[in-house]
Amino acid sequence: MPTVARRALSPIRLRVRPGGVLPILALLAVLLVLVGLRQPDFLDPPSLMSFLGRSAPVILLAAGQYFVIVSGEFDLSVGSLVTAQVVVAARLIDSDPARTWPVVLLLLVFGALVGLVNGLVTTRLRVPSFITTLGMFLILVGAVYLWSDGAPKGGLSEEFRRFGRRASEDVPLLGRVPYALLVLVVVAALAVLLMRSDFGRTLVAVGDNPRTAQLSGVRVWRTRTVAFVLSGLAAAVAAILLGGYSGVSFQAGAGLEFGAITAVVLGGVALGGGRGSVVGAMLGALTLELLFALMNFYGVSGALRSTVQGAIILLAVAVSATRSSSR
Amino acid sequence: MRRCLAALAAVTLLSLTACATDEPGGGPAGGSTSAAGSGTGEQSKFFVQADYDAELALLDATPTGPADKPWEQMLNPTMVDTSKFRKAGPHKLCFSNAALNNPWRQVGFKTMQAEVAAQGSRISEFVHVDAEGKDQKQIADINDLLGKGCDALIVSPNTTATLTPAVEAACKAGLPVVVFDRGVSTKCPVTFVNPIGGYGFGHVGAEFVSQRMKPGGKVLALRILPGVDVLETRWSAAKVAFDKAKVDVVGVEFTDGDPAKTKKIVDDYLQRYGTIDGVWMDAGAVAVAAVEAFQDAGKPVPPINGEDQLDFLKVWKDKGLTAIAPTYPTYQWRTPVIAALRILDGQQVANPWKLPQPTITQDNLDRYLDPGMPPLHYAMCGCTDLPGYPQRWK
Amino acid sequence: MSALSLLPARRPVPGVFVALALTLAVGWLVVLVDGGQLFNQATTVSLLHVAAGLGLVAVGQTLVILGGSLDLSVAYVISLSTLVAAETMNGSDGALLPAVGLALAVSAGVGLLNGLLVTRFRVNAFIATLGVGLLLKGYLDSNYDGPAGATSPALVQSLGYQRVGPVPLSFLLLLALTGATWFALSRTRFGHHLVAVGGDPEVARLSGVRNDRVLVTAHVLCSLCAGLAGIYLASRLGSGAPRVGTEGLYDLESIAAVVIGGTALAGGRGGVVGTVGGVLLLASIDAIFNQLEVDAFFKQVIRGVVIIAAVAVYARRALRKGAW
Amino acid sequence: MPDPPVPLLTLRGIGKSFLGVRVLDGVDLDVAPGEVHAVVGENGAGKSTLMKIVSGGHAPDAGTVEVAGARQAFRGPRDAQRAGIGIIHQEFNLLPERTVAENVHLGHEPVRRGLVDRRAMRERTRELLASIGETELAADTRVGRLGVAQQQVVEIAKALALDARLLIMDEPTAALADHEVELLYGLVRRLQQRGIGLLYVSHRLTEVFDLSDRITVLKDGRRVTTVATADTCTDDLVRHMVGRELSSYYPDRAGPDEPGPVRLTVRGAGNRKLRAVDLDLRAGEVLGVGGLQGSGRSALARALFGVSPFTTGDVTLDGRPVRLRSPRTAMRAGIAYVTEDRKGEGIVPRQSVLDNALLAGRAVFPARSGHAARARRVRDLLAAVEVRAAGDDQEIRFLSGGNQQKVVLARWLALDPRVLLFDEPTRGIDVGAKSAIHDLVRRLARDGAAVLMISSDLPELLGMSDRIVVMRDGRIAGELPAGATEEDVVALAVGHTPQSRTEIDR
Repeated sequence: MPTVARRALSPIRLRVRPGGVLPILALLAVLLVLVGLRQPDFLDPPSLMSFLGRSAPVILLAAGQYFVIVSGEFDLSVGSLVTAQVVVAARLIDSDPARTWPVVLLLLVFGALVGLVNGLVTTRLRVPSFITTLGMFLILVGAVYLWSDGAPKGGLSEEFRRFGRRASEDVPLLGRVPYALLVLVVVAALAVLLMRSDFGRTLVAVGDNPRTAQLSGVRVWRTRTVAFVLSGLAAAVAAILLGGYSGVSFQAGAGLEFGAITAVVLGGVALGGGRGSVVGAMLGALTLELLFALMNFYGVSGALRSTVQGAIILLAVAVSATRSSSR
Repeated sequence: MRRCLAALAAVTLLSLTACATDEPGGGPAGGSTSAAGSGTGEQSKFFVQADYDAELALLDATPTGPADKPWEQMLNPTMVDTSKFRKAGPHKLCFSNAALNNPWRQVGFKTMQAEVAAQGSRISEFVHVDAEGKDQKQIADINDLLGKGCDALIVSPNTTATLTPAVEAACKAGLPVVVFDRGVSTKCPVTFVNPIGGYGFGHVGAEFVSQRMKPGGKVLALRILPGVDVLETRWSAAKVAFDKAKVDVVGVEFTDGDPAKTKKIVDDYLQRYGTIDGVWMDAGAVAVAAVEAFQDAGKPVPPINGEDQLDFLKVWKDKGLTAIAPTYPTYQWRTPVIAALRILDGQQVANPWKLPQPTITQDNLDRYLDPGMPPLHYAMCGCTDLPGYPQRWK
Repeated sequence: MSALSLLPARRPVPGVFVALALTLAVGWLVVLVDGGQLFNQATTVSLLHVAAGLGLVAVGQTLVILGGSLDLSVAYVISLSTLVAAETMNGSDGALLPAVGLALAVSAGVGLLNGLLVTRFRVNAFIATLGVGLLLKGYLDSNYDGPAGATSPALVQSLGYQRVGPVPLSFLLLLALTGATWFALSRTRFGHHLVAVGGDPEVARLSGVRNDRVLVTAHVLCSLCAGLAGIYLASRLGSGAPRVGTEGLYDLESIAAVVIGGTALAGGRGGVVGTVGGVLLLASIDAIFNQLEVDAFFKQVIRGVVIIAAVAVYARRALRKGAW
Repeated sequence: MPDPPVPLLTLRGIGKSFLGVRVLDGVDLDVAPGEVHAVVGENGAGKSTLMKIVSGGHAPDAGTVEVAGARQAFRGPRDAQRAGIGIIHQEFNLLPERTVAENVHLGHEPVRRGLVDRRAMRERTRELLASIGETELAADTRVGRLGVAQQQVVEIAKALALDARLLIMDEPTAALADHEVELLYGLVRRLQQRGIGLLYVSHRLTEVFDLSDRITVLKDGRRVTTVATADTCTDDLVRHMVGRELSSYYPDRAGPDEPGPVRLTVRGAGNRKLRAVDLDLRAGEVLGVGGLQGSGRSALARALFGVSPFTTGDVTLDGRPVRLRSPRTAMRAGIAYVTEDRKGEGIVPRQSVLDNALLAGRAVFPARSGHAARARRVRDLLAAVEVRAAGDDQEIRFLSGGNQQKVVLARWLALDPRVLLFDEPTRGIDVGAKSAIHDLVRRLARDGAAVLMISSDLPELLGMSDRIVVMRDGRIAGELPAGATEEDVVALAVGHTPQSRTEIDR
């Protein structure tokens, strides 16, 4: 009798099944080829490294968003959170290098706190997360403008900006490796480990069927709240890198929430939860970033970009959705 | 998908057939588009040759009025009679503001508030309503203000064409209306206060950038958003300058005012073209990010224009950039209050009230660079003599 | 009570009206203390105009949300509709009807695309309508560098500025649309089927409801409402405006109004009457804060809190009802 | 009027595959007007798929469907409804937020001058309900407020509202208590008299024999046989279904010295649905819990597992007082709970078999001996309960109900529970898997676990239990020893007054 003792599944079949990373890898490969054709030196280590470095914040946000989405919720507040963090950092640091580390710590706490509030309101007050985080979005934007009188004040220290702007020089083979990329690699590794851990598996189970999870002893509300906290933390790290990369501005995080959600979905993660991998989500973000670079290289008219972006997202998601609808 | 394309095609067809003319009455459209560009593509329909010529002429004109108070100066003024609005004070001034959503408007509004405070004895009440960047709300706001017994109405329209009906309604209500920053497509306000304008701004930057680089060099134009009238006129003037100088505009990109996006764009253009010989921007918000992108890529910063924001001025000075900062001075926020009070006194005012639009150059850079002010402060605020300086602007 | 008992799900008046009454009462008092007057003619007219614009969109949004879907593309549809209408009219009254027809047709086309993506291609509504929104954004950005066209004077005078006492014509239009939608929800098969699809798509399907057709219809109607809002805005603004929809945040605000009005975001519960309550509540907050000249950013914070709190209250109520 | 020679429904050579797996293969079947045709078979035999094909939910890959001699190609449930085919689903297909009338008429609302005629809807609903003997139910009530049995009535009215000529009943009694089943019997007879043909799918062979005229047995997607009910018996039928004798249906009960000390005591416990519950559960015994749907049986299990905890009274476990506030505390105390709603609360459908089996352990108990060791242990358990799957990384939703249940069992066994609460452990599970689960339950008791088992299936309850408590109206109505009869249980459950219709919402 065939029992589960048999573990004879080919790895290929594993990956093509819905939620796998193969489709996004294919899309990424196509874009890479297109970039390579137009701009061969883009694929040289130095420029590739700097591309990865500058994409790091968005990829981190996608990873954070993944935790929330796979557990069956949404986080629309991350963009405004990034903006708030950057503005807060500038005002608190006020160009004083000595305050860099305390402020970094404070930002992480602040990010976690916002995530905690999102999570608790969603799980304990049973407000759909779409609404909770939409409300949080409005609150954060309003509050940060209010607090800074409509114009960011102070400034970021060079030490703070180092994380997002500078690189570790003279690395063998690769040359310059941006600190942002190092941070990304570390966080990505942590995210992958987390998703393989008991917590990660439980998180996906919660997104798949919260009732079952609850009756199996999972504290669903806690798990989901932790997902929101992780998203807030990811937003904090992203804000630190982004603030470093580009400096203070109210535009720092604008629209990033939709970007992150799009990236996650592009990476094969199901909205509504229960399916998809964090690697897919991060690859989705990388693909989007590559798409933007590609449009720069091909000189797609600035105004037409959103059309191209919209078309590609719709096409990719529609193709994968119709393919996986195996009913 | 096909249906969508069909729908889009229908709309395109429609817009091609329908947008040939525009409404009459002094609006920006209706002028010739003779300056159809060559290197930078077709000229925007915002471009009006006559206005362009007039603005460029104003750049060299000598203003009348006190030299140390540019916000009270006028360029080539045509005075209008206002005696019918004469009224005993103190007055209730009402202000319908398009938005407060960027540092320029913030600095401007603080300057205006300070001006109101400075004129405290003559103003009994100052009502301010923020339309949050929404045309629809501003129309409702203006209507709302009409019911509040204002003595004069100041409007900073969110969009030129769309606010026209509301402003007309306000004029009909019989109170003096002062419009500033963006105009409206009607002559009914008592005066329209603004600096020389977008053509002047765009021209000064583009001319500088194209003169300081080698002929035929590559220029990257960085714009904030499409479809904002003030910014469109800046770009259309820059286009004329670039085409005249025969430089190669390799890209016109929209940054959404997002420094991160700006850096990525500059980065990719550097990679694509190897070098960029000049950068032109329609607003200074992301100038520093553009400069950083060159620095981070290890390339020299080419001739560039920014605006009078202090962070840019500081980088300019510290790094010794080849730069220029045309301005759209925030001191113009003082003028409407002054104008309104003069109107209520029955004094003549200029209409349009054209303010000078100084340019910050290498020569006068130090005069404007005040390290004590916040990085996003606008140097050209004309606010140093106002009550509460500098604390109010910090 | 007889009229109320006809409400689709036989629910009591949504709590939003209680909140609205309270807000207005408190607001009136505070404004009075501040030395102002909340209910003067000009303010009321302004309030109702703001409500009309948002309301027209929100009524359509209610339909898709009731059906368990969502439309994030409405802001762009509004902008597109203002442009189509204003450019076709081109300042003449003669082209009024064709222009309105064309604007609505284009909007309906977008709705159809949304609907087909959601049903045929099984794209999550969030992503589908976000993507369609991006398509439209690109079209608008690359073809328009500012307001274009001119609305027919007749339309400006009627829909744009005409009013009956303190009530603008546009608000009456909203009331009429609300009534029609309410009627459609409670008295047509489409309405019954829509609520069923939102409540449980599988149940609806097995009961013989053609889910896809119902959802596509809802999306088309939603876009039509957005198109109508666009025509109204064109009549207010006197021309087409490529950014009016996004600047007005009509996408997120319409969703907020719908959920404040007691419609469940997941679909299947709620109604259009509550949505109008939600719209009026948001508009009243606007009006009160305008009178008090409170910072717009503070208002935004309040708005965020109100949205969350309102939905939390509904969630609590649903929980207390128990059983399901 | 004499029956026409043409059958109401004729299926010829129906075939259907999902993802390359053949689910149905060349199935023939016909139903005459006024006939009750039962379809039986193990889970995964293809009954549900066949019913979905007849009712338009799926399109067949091969074969033809004829209704009253006319060939049909249904594109959806709507087409099937038009052809006069109605279906009563196993799971309720009702919208809790809508009224009874709206639910009954969903998909075919009466229309007058283009508008839904609400009055006609209400009246017709009232008539329909009256025709099946239900007069108390108001047409305007929200379905979400109704109890389970009343919802079943609505479900039946909904099917009848279509003037169906052929009615499919897929496990119609699954959620019904016994006296309600009687009502259903009467209803079926009445429908028969009206000349309506019925396709009756059920696991309960008693019902099949009571009601049907003919029986078709499906096995592995093929038709094994079709026999007249009068010409067959239970043993034959079971042999056809599983290919073995009925004999060892239930494992032996506990011997006299097997039940050990009292493990769990409940004293004067209650909550919103339970009152003054006193209960002792011994190690090594299987305690059966009987009663009508809504009598508090499930509420008892859910209170013991901390899902809806007791608000009054005391519970002790192995002599120590415990407070079972949440599933976690219950699990920590050594209690496990197999829910009756496997799809809704038993599995995480899109996760792998292994992840499903590891779920509870991961959630509550850190892996002390390492993750690898725990996974190995769970794999062994999966093999021990004989889960049939393509691999332990297959998504569980592709498994049959019985195999899903075995995975759920493995999940709990991995925790070495001292007390096991089973709520309808074999509902909707094929005969083969059923007896495997029965064996397992007994083995667990023999190994020293205390087992509490809720079942609506009286033979199962009587066959498995060492003792039986019967619940009524949230209280324990009485206790019966092993060897009690079905009549004893029913008498306690209904409190000697037949047709007591008190319902407590689940």
